[in-house]
Amino acid sequence: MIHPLLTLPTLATAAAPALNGADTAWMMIATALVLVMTPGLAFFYGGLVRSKNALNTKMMSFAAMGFIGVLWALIGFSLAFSGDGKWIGNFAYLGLRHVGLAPHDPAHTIPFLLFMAYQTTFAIITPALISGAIVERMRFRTYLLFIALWSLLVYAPVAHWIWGGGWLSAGHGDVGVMDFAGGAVVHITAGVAALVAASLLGPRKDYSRQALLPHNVPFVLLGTGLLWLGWFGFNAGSALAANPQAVLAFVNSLLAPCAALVVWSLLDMFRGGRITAVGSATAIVVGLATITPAAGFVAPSSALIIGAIAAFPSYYAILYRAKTRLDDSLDVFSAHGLGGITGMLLVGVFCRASIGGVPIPGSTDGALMGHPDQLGRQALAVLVVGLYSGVATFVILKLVGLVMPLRATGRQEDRGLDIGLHGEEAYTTGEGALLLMEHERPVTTSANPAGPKPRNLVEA
Amino acid sequence: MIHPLLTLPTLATAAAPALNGADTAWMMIATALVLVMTPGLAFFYGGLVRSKNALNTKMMSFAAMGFIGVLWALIGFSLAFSGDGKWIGNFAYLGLRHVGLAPHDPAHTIPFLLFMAYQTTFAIITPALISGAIVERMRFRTYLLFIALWSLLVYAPVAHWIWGGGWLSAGHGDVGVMDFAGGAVVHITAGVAALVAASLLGPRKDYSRQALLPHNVPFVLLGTGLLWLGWFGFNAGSALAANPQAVLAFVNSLLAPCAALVVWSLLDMFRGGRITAVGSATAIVVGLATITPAAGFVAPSSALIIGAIAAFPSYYAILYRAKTRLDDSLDVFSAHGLGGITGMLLVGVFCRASIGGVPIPGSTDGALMGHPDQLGRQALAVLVVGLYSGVATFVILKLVGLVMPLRATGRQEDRGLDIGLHGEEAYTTGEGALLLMEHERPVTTSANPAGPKPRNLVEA
Amino acid sequence: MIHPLLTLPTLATAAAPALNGADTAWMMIATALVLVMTPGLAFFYGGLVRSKNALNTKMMSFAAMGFIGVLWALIGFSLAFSGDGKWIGNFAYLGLRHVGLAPHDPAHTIPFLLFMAYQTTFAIITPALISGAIVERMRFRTYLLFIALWSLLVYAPVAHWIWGGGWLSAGHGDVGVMDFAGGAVVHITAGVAALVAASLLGPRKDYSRQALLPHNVPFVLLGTGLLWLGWFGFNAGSALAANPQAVLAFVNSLLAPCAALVVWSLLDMFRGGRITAVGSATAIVVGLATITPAAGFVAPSSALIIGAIAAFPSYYAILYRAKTRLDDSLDVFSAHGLGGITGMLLVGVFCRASIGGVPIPGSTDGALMGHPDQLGRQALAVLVVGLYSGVATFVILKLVGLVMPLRATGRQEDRGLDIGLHGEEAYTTGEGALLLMEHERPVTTSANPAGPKPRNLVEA
Amino acid sequence: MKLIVAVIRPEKLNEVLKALYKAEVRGLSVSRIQGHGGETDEVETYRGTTVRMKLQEKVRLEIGVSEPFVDVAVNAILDAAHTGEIGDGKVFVLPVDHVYRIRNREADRAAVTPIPNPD
Amino acid sequence: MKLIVAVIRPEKLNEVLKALYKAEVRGLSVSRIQGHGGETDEVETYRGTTVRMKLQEKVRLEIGVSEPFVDVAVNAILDAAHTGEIGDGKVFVLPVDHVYRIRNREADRAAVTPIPNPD
Amino acid sequence: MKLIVAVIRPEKLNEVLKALYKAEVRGLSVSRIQGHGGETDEVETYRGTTVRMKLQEKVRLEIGVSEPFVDVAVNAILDAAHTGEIGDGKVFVLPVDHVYRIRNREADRAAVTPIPNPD
Ligand SMILES: Nc1ncnc2c1ncn2[C@@H]1O[C@H](COP(=O)(O)OP(=O)(O)O)[C@@H](O)[C@H]1O
Ligand SMILES: Nc1ncnc2c1ncn2[C@@H]1O[C@H](COP(=O)(O)OP(=O)(O)O)[C@@H](O)[C@H]1O
Ligand SMILES: Nc1ncnc2c1ncn2[C@@H]1O[C@H](COP(=O)(O)OP(=O)(O)O)[C@@H](O)[C@H]1O
Repeated sequence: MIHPLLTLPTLATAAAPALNGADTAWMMIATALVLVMTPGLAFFYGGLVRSKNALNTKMMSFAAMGFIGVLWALIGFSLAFSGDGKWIGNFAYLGLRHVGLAPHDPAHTIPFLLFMAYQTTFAIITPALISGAIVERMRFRTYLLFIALWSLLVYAPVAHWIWGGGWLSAGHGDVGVMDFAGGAVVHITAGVAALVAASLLGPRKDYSRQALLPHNVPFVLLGTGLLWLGWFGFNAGSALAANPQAVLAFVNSLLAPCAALVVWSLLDMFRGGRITAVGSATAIVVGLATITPAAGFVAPSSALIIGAIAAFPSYYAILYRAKTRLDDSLDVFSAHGLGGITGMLLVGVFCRASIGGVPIPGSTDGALMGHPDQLGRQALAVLVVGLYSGVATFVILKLVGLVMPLRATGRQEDRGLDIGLHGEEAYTTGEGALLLMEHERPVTTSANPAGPKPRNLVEA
Repeated sequence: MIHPLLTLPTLATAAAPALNGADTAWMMIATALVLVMTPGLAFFYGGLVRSKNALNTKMMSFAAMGFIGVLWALIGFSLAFSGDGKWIGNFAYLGLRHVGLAPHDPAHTIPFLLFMAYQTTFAIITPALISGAIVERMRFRTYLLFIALWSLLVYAPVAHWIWGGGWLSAGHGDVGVMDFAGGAVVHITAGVAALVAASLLGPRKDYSRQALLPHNVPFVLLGTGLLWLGWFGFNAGSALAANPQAVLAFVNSLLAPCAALVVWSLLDMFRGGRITAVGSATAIVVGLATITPAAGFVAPSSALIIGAIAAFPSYYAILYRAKTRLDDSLDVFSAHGLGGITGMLLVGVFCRASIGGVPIPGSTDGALMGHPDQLGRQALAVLVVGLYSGVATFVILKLVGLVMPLRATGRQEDRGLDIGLHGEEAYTTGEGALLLMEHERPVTTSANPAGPKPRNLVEA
Repeated sequence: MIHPLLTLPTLATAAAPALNGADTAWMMIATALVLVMTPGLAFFYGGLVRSKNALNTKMMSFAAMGFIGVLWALIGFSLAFSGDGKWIGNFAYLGLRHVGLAPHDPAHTIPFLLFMAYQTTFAIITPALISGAIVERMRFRTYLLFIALWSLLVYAPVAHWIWGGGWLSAGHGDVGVMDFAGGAVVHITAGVAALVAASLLGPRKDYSRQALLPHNVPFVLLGTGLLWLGWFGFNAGSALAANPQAVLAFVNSLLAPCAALVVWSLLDMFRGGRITAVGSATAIVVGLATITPAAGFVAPSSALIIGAIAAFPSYYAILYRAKTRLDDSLDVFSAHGLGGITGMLLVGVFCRASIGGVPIPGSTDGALMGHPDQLGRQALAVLVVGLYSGVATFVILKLVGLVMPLRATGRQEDRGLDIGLHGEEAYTTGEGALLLMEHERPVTTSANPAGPKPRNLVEA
Repeated sequence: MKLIVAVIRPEKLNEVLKALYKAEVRGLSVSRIQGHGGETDEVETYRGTTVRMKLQEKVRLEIGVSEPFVDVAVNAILDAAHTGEIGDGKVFVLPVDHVYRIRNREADRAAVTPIPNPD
Repeated sequence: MKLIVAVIRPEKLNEVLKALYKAEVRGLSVSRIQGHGGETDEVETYRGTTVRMKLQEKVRLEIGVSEPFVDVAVNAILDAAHTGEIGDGKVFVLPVDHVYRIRNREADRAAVTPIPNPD
Repeated sequence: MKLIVAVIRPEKLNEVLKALYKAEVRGLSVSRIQGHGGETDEVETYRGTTVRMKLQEKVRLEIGVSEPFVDVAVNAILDAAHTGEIGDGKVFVLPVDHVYRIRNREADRAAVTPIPNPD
């Protein structure tokens, strides 16, 4: 996302910047596509867990649409995208004040409200990404409080640093990190937070003692399809217009995951002799996460290479992680964290000031073109953002843990969080389900009806 | 949907109105998105029923795409959108005559054919919405006849009244009801028809004696995701252009369901201590249905409030309905009917003639801005449309009931309508399925092959 | 797809053709939609097979996204769309060289890269279509090699002939076949290849001895929904701009499947008394495949007729095929092959040089307008393309069969290809799954651990 | 001790459960099965494939009881699962040598003679 | 009366059903189970997790028959379910005390001696 | 010969399988069932419908063994499936008249007396 002018005082946007219908059409559809990534993620993650936790896992994504959506519109967006602070925005846009139908920035050609909506979809999916690390054991209300705080204390500031005119952003004179669609803002923040959250919560009770297998691999593939579809909005929409850079980001978001999928399949084949479906789904997501920061800055042939490279760290990290006691259950760090890191660094290698004679806004020449300095800036961003997200996530979870338990009870974990925390089952035949009259309804689970304790006939 | 000029004699559209590429692009994609709502609905509804009726429920939506799609293109569209009659259109566009590639109306910038296609998707989903009230028991052919008649006798006229230049529409001098994307035309008509249809058909055999539980909640969530995606086309497409009003409708369609989801979750939490997945899915749909008539007329902050308000009537109506003998099985009235009503009324409260200085076409200031008169018009529309749909649905079903049975047989209901009416099972392993040669194939279900009646060995 | 000027020497594209934002926006979204057809196909096909082969079937589509995507970007695109050869392109665009952000052709208004990406999605889905003919028995690696060769040796040349300026294309002076979005290039090539592949591989072991039933019909319907959504991009995107012809193609892609669905339902009803869900899904796909070559050339009323006609050959071919020994398992030929043929021929009947006064680029008047000559050209293309695809597919498979087995082993077929070829199950509870330490992991399936052979207690 | 194995219609399960509950029979196990009996077959069609479905959805109950409860339980099932239509199902009573309760390893041989008349 | 419990390969079910039909055995119940026997385990991999699948898909038949039909039914199964490969399954014959038909409450004790030779 | 039918908690299956493996018991069949016993019911809510779930997920094992292995197998199950909480399940031991191996038609009557002490 390139907003070189976001750092100008917003009041100075006087010259009545013009709306463009094509850009508006594109950004509406891009926003809709990014929103659909969250249900996509729900299915990607939800298929990977056991059926007794399928709803809980999906609800971690769906609830983010509600709670983070509202919170972001009311506060988060203002913190990220207002003012010219180095560290954080101000409250200028609180409750959507001053967020209207005109473009807010002379460089924009779409209503400011649409920009806000687009950003909302990013703010929603980022904390939802974390949920993959703590599935099948986290208390749901605690999760809601956690992601709400995380969204305000981690996501909003980092978005401000890099995209909102903060200290890491290009215009500010300080650093000039290039992160086209969120390699650092989205994937590194979420990936590192996943690592910390998984450590703090501890592994699932059965982890490494039992095989915890995906209950519905087709759902994983469905999620992958929806994620890829949405990711076109995510990456190509980050140009904020239907312009050549959007096309560049679009094409790269097609090619990089193709390449990642091929390399991952070959790795699968060399290792186990068989190409796996779960692996293929993972490869596509890794390819997409890795190209995210680079999508608008590199040539399509570089995107193929980046996608191919992306497969390696994630592939081996996933293999390694499974042997440890770290129950980052759905490998959020290995897929998104490493994808984001790899991508952010490779931006510094492959980025180009112009491609085929067309200048690329917000970009510069990278290491391959003989300018290694951008690589340094990218590495700095990786470090700083990773560190900040890690520390802040740790503090938030420790604080939250003082107020309420982080984990569901052992019994809830055994029987599944769907029944335990949501009072529902993902798949049920209704057999043995006796209708309860309203007055019988207990607030939580109830014991068997009292009365003369029946002799269990087989006993004494 | 705003077509202030639709009431001009259509022959007067001489000045060769210009096509706009951006608007055309946007309306193509909006149309595709609305179409995908119908499969989305199939999954939303199909997940909520028992597995033995999963296909029948889905087929009620899919068949509407075929039968209503063709019927609308041939007749319905003409009835709704031709001529300047107060009550109904004429046959000017019968069989798509005069529906061409030029804009039909000086206010339009897209081909008339595209407008027709967009309207087709609305015409398809509206009767499909009703099906949720009569799942698991209605005869399929009767359903097809019913929705065909309903589409022509209820949907087309009401669409004409409000959108086609009829007596409730703004330009006609009579009333001037504001219904941006179908709070009355779509949701009230379908919601009230659902109520009537459920009453006339009577409850399912097992209703209130057994627990009838959703067989696949993930499908409900999938349907919700597809519905939300499509609803962006539904609401923001109703501006018929990629303009600021479309963006307004778009952003409101993002925010209102977020708010509805939050409030619904809190209601769930206060009531039962647990946030449910089915509840969350319902909340999103309710938020979307409620914002539908208001989407292009209210400020985003109002959309948040409307979404939040929307949760209450539907939440409590669903709780109440379940205690009655009214088997509106998937709570179509509580979700869509009440959503539409609430939304139509709140338009009169929150609507704004301009937002942030940008004038809003087709809108006016509402009660909150000191002009309560629009609220009256909205209330009138709610009453008239609700009443008309109710009475007409009653008459249609009574007439249809004279020609053919409304309900499947008891045995079909027991074994499931999938086998009984479609000769298929949603999920099967193929075990115990013996291949039948063509000559053995009976037209309907067949008895065991004749021959010496085998002694059942355990019997005498 | 109309590129009348593609045959000009590409160096002559000097006049700096202008990019158009609306067209760019539309083509990005069209490309994304076509990409999502491949996961859609995975679900359409994956639901029709038995659960033990669900992943393998889906992987045949997903793997195409990776392997064909990369191959096409590197080589295939160049072979199809470069140079002015009659039979095949050259290597001008190898590795995406010279494929940049400017339009490549004066007639285009979108970046050449976007054109390439759009074509990539076509190249991906076409070989994936074939997979339906050889599900539940083909070796996966062999399949990958097969589609890779097929893509280069069948798809790329035929695309060149018809769309890339080759001997069948309009501009070349030779033939001037009209194939708007791939009736011949996509559906006939794949359909005939399916026929040949099914014959060469032979039927599944259990074919015609056991009932091989769809394990998940909802997935078939989901796939259908995604396919229809994507097909709007496929057909309307083939105008390469958001122009009236795109709208025409769009509207026709809405109406034709509606009509096919109605007719198919009636045929179902007359034959067996019941409208089936699998039949309805098939009807929609058949309607879409048939309108594909005609979408941008015929009037909407003709599209309704074409859709209605389309149902007949496919319906009866499917019935007939099931009685033969030809195990084209998911009826790829009957649906896509016949759909493509019917559509290609009907183009010659219904095509129009102008519709409602609007001239249709690349089109001419057909037989119904008194010009039967185009019908001849269409018939020639059907013959030539069908024959070429058949012969080439035969040769490729014979050659591949020399290098590696075409079919999975009988045991893999019995236990299912998911376990056998991918080492995964689509749906698993994890029961009886014992974690294996890394050092225990065998490269392929392993025998029971050795050691003192346990006495099986029930035996002697 | 006996093991009662009953095959019933799925839609009758809840009534049977209630009847067993009234009869003070508590422990039992339930599974979804498919059965073939005297019922009419269904014909299904998937594209060109037409099949006769020989199996119908049924529910199988398994109830371990001590002798005095055998008749009580069997009668409860026969009453509650009855519709009179073909396909109602069967009840089998099997002999049992031993029963154990996993929770406390009670070897329930002595347990087969509880107080015969339920309170 | 006996209860025959047979565990067979899923792909053999239809042949077994046909064989039983020929042998005039009508009533039976079928369920999907997973079995462990002498067959080679499958190895599966999901990301970093590699497992050995100890259980294989099997089908379980439960057939209540009167004494004269025991051998007929058992032989029909042994023939139709046979492949000769490891994993073909087992047949158990269990004694039954009583059988009841739910539809008409026939207490089928007298029913255990039908005409021995099937017509 | 006996047929051991055990109902256990799903999460205990793998431990039970391992214990049986150690006890040299190889052949067995497993199925997913739902059970009702002394456990607390769960309450579930779907929109306006609130239900009490009388049934809980359990796993059913069926193991045919010869007499000398009955106690070995039963004890292995009782140990491995035990948590001490309500809901651990039950083990039934049923008499068996005959066992057949489908693969080679071995009529396993003679087979009921293997060497009593494992290898
Ligand atoms: N001999 C049997 N052995 C095992 N199960 C049986 C037997 N007979 C019937 N069943 C089960 O009972 C169900 C209903 O049996 P059926 O014979 O159709 O009923 P009815 O007793 O009314 O004639 C069957 O679907 C099957 O599951
Ligand atoms: N002792 C047993 N008790 C219960 N089921 C058994 C027993 N032995 C085998 N089975 C069932 O039979 C299936 C095949 O048994 P297996 O021993 O592999 O076949 P084979 O008889 O050819 O050696 C197993 O998967 C299991 O379901
Ligand atoms: N009498 C019985 N017959 C059949 N199955 C039983 C019986 N009693 C218990 N079960 C099974 O065992 C499971 C656990 O039983 P329960 O009585 O709750 O455990 P506990 O033995 O700890 O009291 C039940 O869910 C049910 O599946």
